[in-house]
Amino acid sequence: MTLEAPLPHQDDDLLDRQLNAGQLQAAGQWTMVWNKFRKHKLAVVSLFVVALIYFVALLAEFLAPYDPGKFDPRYTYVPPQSIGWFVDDGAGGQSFQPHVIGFDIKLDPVSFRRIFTPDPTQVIPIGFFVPGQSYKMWGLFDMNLHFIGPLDPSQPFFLAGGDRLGRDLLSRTIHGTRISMSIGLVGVGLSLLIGMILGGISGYRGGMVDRVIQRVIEFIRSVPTIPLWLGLAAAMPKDWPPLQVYFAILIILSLIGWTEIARVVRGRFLSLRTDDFVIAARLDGVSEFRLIMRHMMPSLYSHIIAAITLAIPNMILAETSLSFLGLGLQPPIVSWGVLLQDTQNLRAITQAPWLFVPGACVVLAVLALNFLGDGVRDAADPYAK
Amino acid sequence: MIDTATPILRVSNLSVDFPMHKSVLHAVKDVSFDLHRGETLCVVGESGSGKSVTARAILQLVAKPGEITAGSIHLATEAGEVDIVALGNRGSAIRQIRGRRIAMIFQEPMTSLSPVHTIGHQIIETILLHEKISKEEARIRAAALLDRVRIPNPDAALDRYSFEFSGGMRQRAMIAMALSCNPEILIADEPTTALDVTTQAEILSLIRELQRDRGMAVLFITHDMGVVAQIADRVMVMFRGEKVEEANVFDLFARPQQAYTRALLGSVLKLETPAPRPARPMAEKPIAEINDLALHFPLNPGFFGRPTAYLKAIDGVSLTINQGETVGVVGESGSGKTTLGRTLLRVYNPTGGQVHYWRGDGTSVDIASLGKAGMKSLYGEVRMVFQDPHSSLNPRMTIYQIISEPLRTNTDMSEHQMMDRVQELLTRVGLPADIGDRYPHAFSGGQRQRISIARAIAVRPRLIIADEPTSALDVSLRHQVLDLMRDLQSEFGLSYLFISHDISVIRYFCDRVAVMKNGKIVEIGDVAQICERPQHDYTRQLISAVPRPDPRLRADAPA
Amino acid sequence: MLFFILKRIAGMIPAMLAISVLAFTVIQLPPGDYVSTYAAQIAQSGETVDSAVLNNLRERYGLGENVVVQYFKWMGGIVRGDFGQSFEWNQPVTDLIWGRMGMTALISVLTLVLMWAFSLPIGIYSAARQYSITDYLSTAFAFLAMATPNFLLAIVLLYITTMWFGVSVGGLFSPQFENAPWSLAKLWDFITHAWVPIFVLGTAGTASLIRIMRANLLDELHKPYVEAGRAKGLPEARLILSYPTRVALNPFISTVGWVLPALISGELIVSTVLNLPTAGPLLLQALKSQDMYLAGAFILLSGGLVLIGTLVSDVLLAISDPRIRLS
Amino acid sequence: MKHLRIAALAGISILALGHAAFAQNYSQAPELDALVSSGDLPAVADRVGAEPRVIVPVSEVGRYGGTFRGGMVGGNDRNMLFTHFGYEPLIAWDADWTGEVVPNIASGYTASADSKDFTFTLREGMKWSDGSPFTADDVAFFIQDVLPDEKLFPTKPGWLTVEGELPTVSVASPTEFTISWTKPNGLFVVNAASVYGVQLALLNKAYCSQFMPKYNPDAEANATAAGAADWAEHMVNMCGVGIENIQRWRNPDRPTLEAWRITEPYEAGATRVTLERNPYYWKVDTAGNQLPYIDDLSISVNAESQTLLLSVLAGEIDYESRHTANPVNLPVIAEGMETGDYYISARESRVGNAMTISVNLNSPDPVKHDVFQNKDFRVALSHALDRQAIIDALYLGQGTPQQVSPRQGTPYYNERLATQFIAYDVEEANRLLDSIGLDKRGGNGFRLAPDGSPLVVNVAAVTALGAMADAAELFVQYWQAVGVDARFAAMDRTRFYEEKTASQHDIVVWGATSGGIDVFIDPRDYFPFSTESNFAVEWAKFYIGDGGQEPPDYVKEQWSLYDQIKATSDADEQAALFQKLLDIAADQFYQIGVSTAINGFAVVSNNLGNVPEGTPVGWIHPDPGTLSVEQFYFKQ
Repeated sequence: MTLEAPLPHQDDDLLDRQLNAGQLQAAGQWTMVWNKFRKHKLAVVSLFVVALIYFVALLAEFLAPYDPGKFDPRYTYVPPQSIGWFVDDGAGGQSFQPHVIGFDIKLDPVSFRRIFTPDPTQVIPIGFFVPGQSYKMWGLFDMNLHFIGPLDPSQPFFLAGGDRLGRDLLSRTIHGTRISMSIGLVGVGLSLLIGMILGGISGYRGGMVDRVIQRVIEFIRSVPTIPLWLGLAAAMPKDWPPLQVYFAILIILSLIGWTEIARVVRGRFLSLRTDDFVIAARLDGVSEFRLIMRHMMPSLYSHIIAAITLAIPNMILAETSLSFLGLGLQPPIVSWGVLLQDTQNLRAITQAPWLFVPGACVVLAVLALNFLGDGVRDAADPYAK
Repeated sequence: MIDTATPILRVSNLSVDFPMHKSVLHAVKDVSFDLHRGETLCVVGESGSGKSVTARAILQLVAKPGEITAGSIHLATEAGEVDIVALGNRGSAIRQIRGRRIAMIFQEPMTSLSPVHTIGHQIIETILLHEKISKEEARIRAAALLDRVRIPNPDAALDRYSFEFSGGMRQRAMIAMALSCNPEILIADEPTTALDVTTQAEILSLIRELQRDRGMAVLFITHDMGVVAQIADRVMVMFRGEKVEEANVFDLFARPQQAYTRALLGSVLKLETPAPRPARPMAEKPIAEINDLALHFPLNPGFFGRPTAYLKAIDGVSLTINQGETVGVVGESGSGKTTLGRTLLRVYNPTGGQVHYWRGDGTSVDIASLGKAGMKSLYGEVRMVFQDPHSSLNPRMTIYQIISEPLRTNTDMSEHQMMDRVQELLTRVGLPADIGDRYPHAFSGGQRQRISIARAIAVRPRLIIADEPTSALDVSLRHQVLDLMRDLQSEFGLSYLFISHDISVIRYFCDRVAVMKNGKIVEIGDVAQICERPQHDYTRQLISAVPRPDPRLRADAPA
Repeated sequence: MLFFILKRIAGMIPAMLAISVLAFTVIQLPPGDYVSTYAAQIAQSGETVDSAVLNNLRERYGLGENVVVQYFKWMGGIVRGDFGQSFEWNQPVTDLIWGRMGMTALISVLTLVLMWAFSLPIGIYSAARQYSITDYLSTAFAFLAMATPNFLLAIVLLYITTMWFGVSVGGLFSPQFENAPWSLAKLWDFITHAWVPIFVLGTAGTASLIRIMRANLLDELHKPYVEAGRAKGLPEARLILSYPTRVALNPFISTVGWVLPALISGELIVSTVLNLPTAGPLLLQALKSQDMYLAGAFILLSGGLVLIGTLVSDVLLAISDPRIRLS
Repeated sequence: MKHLRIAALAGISILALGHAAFAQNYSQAPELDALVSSGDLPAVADRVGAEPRVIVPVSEVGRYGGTFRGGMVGGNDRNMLFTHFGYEPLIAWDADWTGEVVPNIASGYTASADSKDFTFTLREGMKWSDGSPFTADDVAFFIQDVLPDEKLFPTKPGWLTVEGELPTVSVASPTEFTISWTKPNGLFVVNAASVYGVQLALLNKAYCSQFMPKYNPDAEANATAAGAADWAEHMVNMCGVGIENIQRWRNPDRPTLEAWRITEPYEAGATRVTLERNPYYWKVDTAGNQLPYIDDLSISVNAESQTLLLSVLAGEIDYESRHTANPVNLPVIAEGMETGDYYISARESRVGNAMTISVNLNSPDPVKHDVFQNKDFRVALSHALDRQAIIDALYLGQGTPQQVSPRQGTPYYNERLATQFIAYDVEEANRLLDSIGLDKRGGNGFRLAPDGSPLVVNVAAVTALGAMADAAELFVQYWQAVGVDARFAAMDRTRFYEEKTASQHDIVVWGATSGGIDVFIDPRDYFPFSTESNFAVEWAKFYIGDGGQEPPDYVKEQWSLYDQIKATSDADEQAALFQKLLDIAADQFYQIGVSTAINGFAVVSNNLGNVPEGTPVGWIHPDPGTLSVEQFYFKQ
């Protein structure tokens, strides 16, 4: 019996194949995550939706036709207009001219309500990148260019309808996007800070510290959140300026939000701590700091991103609920929750359903973030089998 | 008595495909074989050979998205032959076969039984499923079955849960369940792989015994040629989904026809004879001396008061490792051997004893009581190779980053120097030098273990603690890795503490061996002496339980 | 088992104390107190109050004392079953809290039960038939339900049921049954009213429970014991229901711990919108008017309710999972 | 507009006795017939007494029966019950609030020439709801025993005190008593006819005295047994004691003079409050039918006004004007008239303006103090507002631009006060602001204070009162347009009150109060009168003797004018004095107004009869309490 026969083994075969394939083996963590994430089609779509929403939040002043506070007493509860693209050019043909149709306004003497009848003869030409109300972009540059607006600024232009003071709901929703989405982001940022530190300590140190932190987390999670939020929100000094209230709300939301992130971080740390590759790194003589930052954290990033993505919608919903109860943000700050206070009125349901537009935005944003988070979570560990 | 002329099961041209992302994996390709009553057919092959899929296909248990794409599986019944492939994987026709005519036992006794149902519930359910008898009768039968598989106190055992049993007991219960409806065929899919070697021996003899009693046909799936040699009547060798060779067990071991079979047998047999060793110096110079080392974990730690009991993972171990020597530690699961290895590097802090270590410069330190800084200076000299090459390499770091990490912390090499060094190391462990920018997932288990070894030898260590470095590898790879380690030993004058459950690997690789049980060393001595003339009962039991890859040693071997 | 329960109850005591401290802190935090709120209120109707009178009131309500002293007085009362006085309603808190809390508990528990009743089969089906139409539909429903703010759903449903189906507005009973003793007719009336809040409260939770059940079960479905069961010849439906589902149920049961607080929180908003005779509207009002003992009692009791819920789920878990019971 | 007269001319009883009706002509609700025939209830003639008040039905004699459905909102909405069913003063205002005082519990009264003594005559044989006789002793019990008690009445009602002095009472006979002060109380009758007057005949001596240690030695022990802290708390719980106490609607055993008595009490946690007919009610219609027509009242308790609105739309409410009848809801309510089977009944608001904008003249910030005290600053703010646009936006064009002033058509209307500075004139506003040292602008384009520091003006409004907060948001934009760095601060009510009571505010937007008969009762909008005079709370505190700051002479002159008004009962003289007072207010231009008051409305079921149209509404002349709710009836 000879042992000389070369052993055709799968291993060498695999290596050959891979050396020729060239790409896969050089794929780093993020490439792997992305490749896996890409398979979740809804998550990819959601990623674009979320990006779009944050884009809107970033460029709110420019994208909104008007300042959120601008009112027009003639147009209280005006229904939404739709954009037409062609107008009769008078010679029987059509020419390209984006426009909206103006209204014939009558006052109903019984209900004291304005009746808006679209009047096709009132063609209001609109344009893109038109000059309008001036504003300070990000509080820095004076600008007056708006992405979309009527060519004649005195003409009515309400793509999403008007509210009870004749304010443009589209502009308000766009500005509300900034507040609501940043509440989510900054709030989660704060949660992340607390959650990472406490969760990290809890998971890495273990023992007594872990037990104490775990009890605290369990306790916080067992407290019904809304009464707690209400109490804390009611505790806010009422003379705080809106911006301060905004940050206080953030802190309140984060006070509870961090537990979920801490749980994820701790869980990962606990399992990582005993993972062979971490022990191997320790036995390489790696310093504790480098061990955590270089060897453990990279395995956490994608989980943390998933946790964040899933936490943001909760923050947004929480803000909405608090504002709805009148204990969150207050006018003149415009957030989706503040806007939704208007829907508490039966008039919104019966006569001005467009006031639910911010609600649709909440649903869309939360939906997109949830799908995104789902996708990221599934893709978070590309090495798992 | 038994009709052995006509096969009870005829598998013809069976193919099973798994559609992958962009390609199709042909897990089983055009495989045909017969199974006769009263015989044991061993299907042997390495991981990925398609042996398990073949076994599952017979019961229509191929997991999604796998699919039987061609072939037939004819089962002989009183009413003539039934083609199992045609029955599909749902419906009562196939269910009438599962469990009743063909029963199956699985590799993982730990997870193959439901954790939330009693053993009795699961066995009785099977009986009631296929036979119209009362619950009481079924219970009596189940108790008898447990008794038959030698589970003590069978009636009480019926009411216990699987997690209350040891692995061997669970596998016995599994077998009892499989036998509950007197199946004609028993498919055993690596039933002993997860078990300790002594338990494996018991289970193997149990299966053999039951088969004789009942005249069952057994289809036994395994990767272990030792097991094959011990239990097979006929052997079918599979490789990458295809049948390579089928023969009588004695013929196969004596005259393998195919190159693959020869290579496979060769790599198994190679381990049977100890590797050539470098000559030992006359005067042994210790590199590490373990003295009465202990590691006790407190059980039920309360907030207050002292724990009432301790888990004695290491219970007073003394062992000396000499320079250039390979000391093996062998033991079954739970014996404390892995813990011992890790405690030597202070992954766990010992609760008693000393570990004297003589450094390269001749000074000696006590690892057991060394401070953080002291330990840090040792990490370059004492290295570790882990069992699982999948989990011991950080999937998020490149091969270069992984291998250079110890260089970074233990030397002051420049990045450029490290790059050169890593290439040199890769070449040394038999890998291409240009793979530094790749990630571990691009490599197979054997390759990863080489990378692990490259990392271990990166800083010119003196002592390497190798914790089962070959047990996750296929048999054909084991001696390659061991030979590499051997070469490195002579090249760098390394000492090894080699931990393994596999006595054959120990015998192949080690100079001396310590046998551990329950945290204690029961016997220690020269490898040859321990393997040939074990003194301690336990050692004897351990060694005799190892199935030797030689069917001629069997009682029923033809003269 | 008894020992297990006793141990858990003993473990609840520090948690309950912590909740009491928290509740007290929350009600103490707002600047001002009930008396200043009261002053604002009566001033609005045209009367004026001088500060001496207000100080009298503060003394009478014990508001001027040290916070720690107030806490211990409050706790001391609670231990004797006295939750203090509601300033706004001029009634002992005890008189008005049980009925409302009872309704809250009733609605929450009913919702919880119904949530389970719906999410279990859907989740199981969704997992067993992964990537089927039903699975996609239930996933779509789950995400949509999780994304819709409760109160929006409540408003719209309230309007629809009242204006289109003629169910009397909000509440849990028709006027003729509100103060009537329980009877079959009243029960039916309750059911016709209660489904709206239960539906609103339950949707989001049902959705996430479906997700959880589905994920749990998917984890279990590929465990070897399922294959072993299949190899025994068990029919597929029976196999899934009696094996992996039993195991997947365990993490599901322990969700009570977080479902209940979420329910109670959600109940607060929904009941305000739907005008339910539960704790929500009273608590909201009490918090707004700084009726501290009333608010404190509600917060304390909802915390207690959650603890009890968790205890129940622990016990259920122990019953269902021998691994927990026997270790 | 009807000519207004203050009826209480000095020394002359203007009230005649009610029409005497013949006992045998009285009839009663059918549901009482059985009780009478079984002997559980005396005959109707015995119950209504010898001289019941005869109510002339608004449209026709009604029919008995039915359950009235109403709604309350929020925590402790006790005043819904008060304003609907609790307005039973000794003497009452007529439904049109012409200023005429009509007999109610008392059949007549006389006032002494010096306005120090007021003598009331009660109805013979009148009874409490438990059948016990109502006599002068009941009123005397309140004035002698209850009012002076520090525990029961820690805060004495202002209208019952004259410079801190409480009244005395003398009982001449069971049907006659006199209330007296040592100093004139010229506004007593006006107050006594308002909601406040209900206080005088609220308590049944026989029932309520049992809770006082003075009358019952066991009172304290009984209180303890009932779980109350002391006898006073127990008595408040059982008797209500004060008109606005919630306990007034809790105890079904408490005898009352009202048309309905409580059956399901109004407690925290209650979802519905019910009341049933008072079989001893002392009013009859012109046909001799004992009132009320309606059998029962069933009032739902709502967490939120929108659910009540929904009930209204669904036709589940018979009368609602308190919570949902505001301009915001009007379009919805109008649209739902047919499905809800109700109509919209106009109600007239008699307040001085739709809202008041009060610039804090007592600002503690020295810079703001000087700027705010400058009348030109306030004039500029007034000119900066486009009132018509604001009215269009907030009130759909109802209302005309006006400053805060008594209403046109009343003797107190002051044209200069009402119409000055109402033109929308941005140029003039800028000119004025430039002229008072606010001509320098900061980096953000807003005006700087004279000392060069930024001048930030916070405009506070209560969020719960939607219109005020909306208005404030609009004002801020107009003021920013003339360079004033105005910022909107939404607040909750408690914070709002704390801030303005401490004079910490800059500008607050709040509702105007009195604009008609009631200007004397609460003239807070015209001079620093109470801490509700938001423009000068510190001066007002000085006036009521609660610290504060001493005001300039023109304020003191207003105070002395008001004292003169209180000292006389002559309506013409009072009006003349008040015009003088208003001239000073006009000179000073304390507050900025926007629009004439916006009229309200009530939603009334088509099935509900005898509901008058266009009646005036106010807190002290509550709707529908002053409309004789007892003669409302269901047509089917």
